[in-house]
Amino acid sequence: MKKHSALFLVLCLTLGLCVSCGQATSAPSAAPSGEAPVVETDSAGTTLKVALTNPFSGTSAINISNPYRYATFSQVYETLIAYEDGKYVGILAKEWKKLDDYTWQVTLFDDIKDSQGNPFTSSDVAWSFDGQKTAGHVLRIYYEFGAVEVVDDTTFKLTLNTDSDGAFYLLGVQMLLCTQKASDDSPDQLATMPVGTGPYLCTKYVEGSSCTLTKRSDYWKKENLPKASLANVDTIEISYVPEAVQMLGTIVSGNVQVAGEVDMSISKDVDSAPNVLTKYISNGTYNGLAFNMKGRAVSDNKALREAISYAIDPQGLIDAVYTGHATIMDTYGMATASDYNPAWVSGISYDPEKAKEKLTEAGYPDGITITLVSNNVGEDAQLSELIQGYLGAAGINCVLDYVDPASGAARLAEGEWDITHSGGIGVLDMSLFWGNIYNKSETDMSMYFHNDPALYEIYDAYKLAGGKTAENLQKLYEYEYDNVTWLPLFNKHVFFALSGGYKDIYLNDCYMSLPYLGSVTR
Amino acid sequence: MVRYILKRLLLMLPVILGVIIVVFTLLYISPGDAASIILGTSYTAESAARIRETLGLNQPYLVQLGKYIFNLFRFDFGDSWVSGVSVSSELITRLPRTLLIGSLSIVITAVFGILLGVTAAVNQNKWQDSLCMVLALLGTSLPGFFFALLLALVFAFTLQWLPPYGMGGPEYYILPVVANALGGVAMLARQTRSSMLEVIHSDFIVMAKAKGLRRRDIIYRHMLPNALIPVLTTIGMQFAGVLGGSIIIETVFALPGVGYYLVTGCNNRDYNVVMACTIIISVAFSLVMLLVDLLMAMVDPRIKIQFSEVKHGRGK
Amino acid sequence: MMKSDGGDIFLSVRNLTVEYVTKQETVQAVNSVSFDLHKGKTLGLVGETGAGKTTIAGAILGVLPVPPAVTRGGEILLDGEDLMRLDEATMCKVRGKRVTVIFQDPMTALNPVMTIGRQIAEVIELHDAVSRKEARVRAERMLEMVGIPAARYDEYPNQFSGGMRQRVVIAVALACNPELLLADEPTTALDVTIQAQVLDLIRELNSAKKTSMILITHDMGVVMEMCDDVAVIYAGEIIETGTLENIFEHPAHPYTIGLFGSIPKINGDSERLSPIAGLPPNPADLPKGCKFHPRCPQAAEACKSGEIPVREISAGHFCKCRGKAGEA
Amino acid sequence: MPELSMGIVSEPAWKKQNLFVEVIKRLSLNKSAMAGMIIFIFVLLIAIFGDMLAPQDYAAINPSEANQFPSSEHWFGTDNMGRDLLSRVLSGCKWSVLIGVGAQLIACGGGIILGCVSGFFGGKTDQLIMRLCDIVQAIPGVLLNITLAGILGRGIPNTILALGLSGITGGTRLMRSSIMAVRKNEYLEAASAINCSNFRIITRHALPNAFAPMIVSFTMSIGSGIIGASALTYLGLGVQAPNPEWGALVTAGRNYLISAPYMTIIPGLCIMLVVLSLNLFGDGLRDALDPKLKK
Repeated sequence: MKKHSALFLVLCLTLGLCVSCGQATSAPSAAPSGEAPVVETDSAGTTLKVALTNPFSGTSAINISNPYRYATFSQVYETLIAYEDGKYVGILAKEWKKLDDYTWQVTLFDDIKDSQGNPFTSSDVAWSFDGQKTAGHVLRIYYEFGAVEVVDDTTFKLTLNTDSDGAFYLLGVQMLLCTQKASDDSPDQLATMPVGTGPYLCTKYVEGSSCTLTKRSDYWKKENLPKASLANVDTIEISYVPEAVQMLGTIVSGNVQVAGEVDMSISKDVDSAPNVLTKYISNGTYNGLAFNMKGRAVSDNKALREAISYAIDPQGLIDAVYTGHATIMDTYGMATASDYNPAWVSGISYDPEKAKEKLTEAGYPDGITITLVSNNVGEDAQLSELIQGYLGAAGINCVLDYVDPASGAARLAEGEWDITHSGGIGVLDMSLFWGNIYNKSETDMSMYFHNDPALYEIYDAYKLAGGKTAENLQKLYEYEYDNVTWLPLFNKHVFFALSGGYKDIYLNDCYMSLPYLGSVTR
Repeated sequence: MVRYILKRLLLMLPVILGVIIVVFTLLYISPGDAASIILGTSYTAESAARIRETLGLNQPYLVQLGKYIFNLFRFDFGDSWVSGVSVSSELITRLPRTLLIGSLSIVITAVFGILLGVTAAVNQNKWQDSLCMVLALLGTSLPGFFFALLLALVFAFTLQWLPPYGMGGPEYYILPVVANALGGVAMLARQTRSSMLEVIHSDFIVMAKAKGLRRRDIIYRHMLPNALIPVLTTIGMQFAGVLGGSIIIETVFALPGVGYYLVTGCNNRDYNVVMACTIIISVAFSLVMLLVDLLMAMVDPRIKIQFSEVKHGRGK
Repeated sequence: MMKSDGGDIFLSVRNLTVEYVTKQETVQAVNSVSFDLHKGKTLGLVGETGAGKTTIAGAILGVLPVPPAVTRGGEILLDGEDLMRLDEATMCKVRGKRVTVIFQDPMTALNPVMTIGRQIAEVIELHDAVSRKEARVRAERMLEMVGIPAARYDEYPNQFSGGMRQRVVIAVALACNPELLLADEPTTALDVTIQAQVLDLIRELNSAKKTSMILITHDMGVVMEMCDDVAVIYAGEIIETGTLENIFEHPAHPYTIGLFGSIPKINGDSERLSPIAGLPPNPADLPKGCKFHPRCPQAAEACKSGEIPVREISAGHFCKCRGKAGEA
Repeated sequence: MPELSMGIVSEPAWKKQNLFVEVIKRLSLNKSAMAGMIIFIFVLLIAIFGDMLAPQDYAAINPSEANQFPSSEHWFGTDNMGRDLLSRVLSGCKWSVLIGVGAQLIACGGGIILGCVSGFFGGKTDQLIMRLCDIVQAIPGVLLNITLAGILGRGIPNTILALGLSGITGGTRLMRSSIMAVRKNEYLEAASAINCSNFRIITRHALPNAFAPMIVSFTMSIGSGIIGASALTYLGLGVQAPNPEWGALVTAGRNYLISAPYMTIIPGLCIMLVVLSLNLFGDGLRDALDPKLKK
């Protein structure tokens, strides 16, 4: 008996191996026969199965405002306004106007109630804003936020440290709000069970694995709902699938109808899968390379910076790391910024020959060694490998200095590096773009150690109240065009797959293009 | 024997204290801190300093350590600095998952490991032997995620028998357990084969045959118990590895367990998470090692005597 | 070939041949050995170490390690039933029930991780299909019979001395009242005083249960004390067989004579022993003709080749020798 | 007085067969051990001359040729950045062998020393060493690595040290258990009876009889050592890109298991080759060293 059981085991293992190898080489488009199961169409009792890549840790409004975890609960918590088809639409805010350069007055809808029935008033807005600021936040915008002054239950005054409209709109679109009472009632301040004013309430939440949202019958907003407040399906079952190959299998086998933030490495296989609709949408982020402007070979040697810039092929980076799904960024700024001018073109494009010329012009005919500081995981690591390869081809020996996220910022602050990855999110106006690069607001010098008095003369003029003029912006562009302290590379896309008969889903354009899951349509 | 067990349980306290001190020092001297994770790209000196102040990271080493141990006595594991979720509630949900997957996969590892090892040893230098050897080698040379994804591809997506990931009824646990067990089978099979070969040529095996026992009884009643010592130690060590949870299994099958929680905790320098996980692991680990020693004594009387010796000093 | 006076022959072995085949060489351990054993009698198998005695016992019981060992031919008839032709399942029923064995080295013959009681009870349960409790009772009785207090049922082999362990081995061997007991140098590893006790014990138990026995030894003293018939074996062949009296009083084969020459006699006056010259032949390439001729003082040209006939010197006394000793 | 001949024909004094020659002779008889040794020598050659053999520079990227299946031009195909996998495997060989064997040498070396001491002496020393092992084994490998990376800097040395240290506890337990099983045998008491020093008893008598599990553990854990290093690489701690260490190659192929399975399978098979050769040789060595095992 013993011999046969061992044989049986061995047989089924080897069989499994052959089946899967056979299976693996031909893309699993030969998934089970027939079309993926179509979910019945009438709205009563519809269930939407969603797969997302980023597991969760903490469901309080503060935590979710950090990016990458927004998609799941942006139906449970709501924001003041939303950005739809190029214009701002009020969700919690009925109307808003700018009193003077630094203060805005906002009026809320009345009778807003969260899923526990607690009324949502201006004091809750003040409480949420203060909570986000003290907890510290990944988005630089939170340093532009000053204070909230409650006028009455439905109106409040919001003062900012900057006169840029974009700052107000970004805060309005991005910050998730909840009632103070709900937070106080919850044993751990909504850390494991979210309660918000949105169209859905969370009925089941398993940390890092899955959660279920069900449509609220008592949703306060009744008419002319913006897309962000739609609830086209009754229950949404979200499961987190961190592994790319599992995500591919799930999409192709029709287990899920919506797959969000999918890893680009499997895009070719999902494209070729039958009855699966793939969407690649710019996710409102920009990526580039920043130079260390103090005390390094690149700091005061423009030709060297140009040599490095010419040596890198953005299209090569896009093809290798994002399988072609990203667009080259050849201008300073983003189309989503209200005061963006497409004419601000970057003077640099991939030209290996010119790179070598500039290298000799910079005084290093036989090459130089520079240090690239980068995160040690995921895309940043791959991008660094590629950049090292490209620079190597141009005769620039690039040493990779990997840091893990926990010690990244401190490592940059030490200044022992030449180039690093630099990027940003949500550019609703150009002050956010230039602020991120020159960033003089928080400390006397930016993270990239700019200290050119000519630069700060232009930048301070632009920062002054009323300084947000086209000429000041043009001067900033011309300074960067001349000095090449920051090299634009590409704008990333977010990758969505829809199946089971669903055709479209509305995305939060200015914030990582994360999906409003309730807005999915046939 | 009971005195020996009590002595070992008492010895666990210094071990746990040792673990706390060592791990805390490692966290303290490792570069980077939780503030950079919380602030991310908008890291500035002032905001980082403010967060370190609130988290108490600026206090001297001994004060922080003392405070942590003081809280420990009040069974307050504190909250995760990054997610704000209380560590103890998090562990209460994650530990059973890891232990369930871990212990089930150890059972499978033991069964298949010993089965393969015995088949290889009994048919030494025949085709079964080399087949088991190659299978065992496959187990150690290809990483966990390769087998995990293979299983998911075959049984979840192609054959659609089992759910590919996530949590729910018992069927959700089948694939992760098998994937987790495959790695261990290789080492155990080889270890069993090697210690079986040592026993196969002994006289009492010929004696057992002379008694008229069937081949199978001889193997399982006489050969295996004698070959178990190194096998038991290997199983014990593998179980210890399993306690830390397997990051690969937890990511591939989206089953949040202690492994993923601990690694993210370390990466985020989330002191409370790392300390709590390591304490739980070291307690569970000491218990497992005690169990292994007792099992060894039960299986092999020669070792049992040494244990009774241990009670009254070093006997000859 | 060997006919004795037709008494009730219990076991007869006919031209048993066994070889050990390994990559390096092939060893002819046993070359067409034949002998008989009568019911209730004890046959002594005598010869130097490496002559193939243990292989014969192993072949009878069918416990030879198969990869190297190959039984070329011959029959082993137990009550007329040829054990060589039995399939493994039925052979398992024979082993331990009808035929059992006592090994030479008690230190390694017992399973170190199983209590001695269990090792005895195991064979009882296996063959007599009795309940565990009943098997324990019988095992305890066996322990008492071999002189070990039943209270020590649950102790382990390493808690016993060599002599005591051999008693346990005997208890295991005789637990199911076997018809044939193979004793492979049972007392060689023991010191003299214990040896005597063990031999008395075996004789007593055998006579009580009328078990016939093949006693393998190189100690002529033990043969004298225990055996009824004797078969002298040399280089895998039986060269002389007969009753105890035949062999001891008037040995015929030069080798047997030489064997007796090397035993010190208490009453004998010769102060120096006369050993047999040379060493036993290498089993891998045995000499032609009579295997003993290189060391045989009376070796003649004829002995060096050809088939050596077996002559019956007197009733039941056979000798395989071509020389003049054959007639005496 | 006639010369007293005790019947032993005079033979040349039994030539003192030097153990080493004896072991080599036995090893050469064992075909599989020889096969193992030859494969391992082949691997060592690749490790030494890998860079020269590599057809292309292992770090040369050209995205246009990304994810190509093994073809005549690229024997092992190309990875997602268009780098030639064959040259990466060839030049990565030395790092993998270094990590695999290096970490295990530390683990088994330390394991043998501590295991013998605690297994042989028992009592207080045994408890002390075992409790130290409990402490070290409870430390999460990732944290140990982060800190070592912080102190020693990233890359191979700290990976080898981290894997080696965590491996020591395993080796110690294994050695201890087999020493304890052997400890009670008479030959050890006999050895101490003729006044051998404890060190000599352990190394000459206890160790050779308890060595088999260690050889198995050494040869088998090399594969898992390399894979363990690759797990650290996946977390960004172990070997730093673009080092083409086999474990890193296997991990890099993780997402492409369906569209480009060869990216994981080929380096995996190379690791298996190393482990196979050492296993065959290890088994042969153990049989040659172990007099009891009759061929």
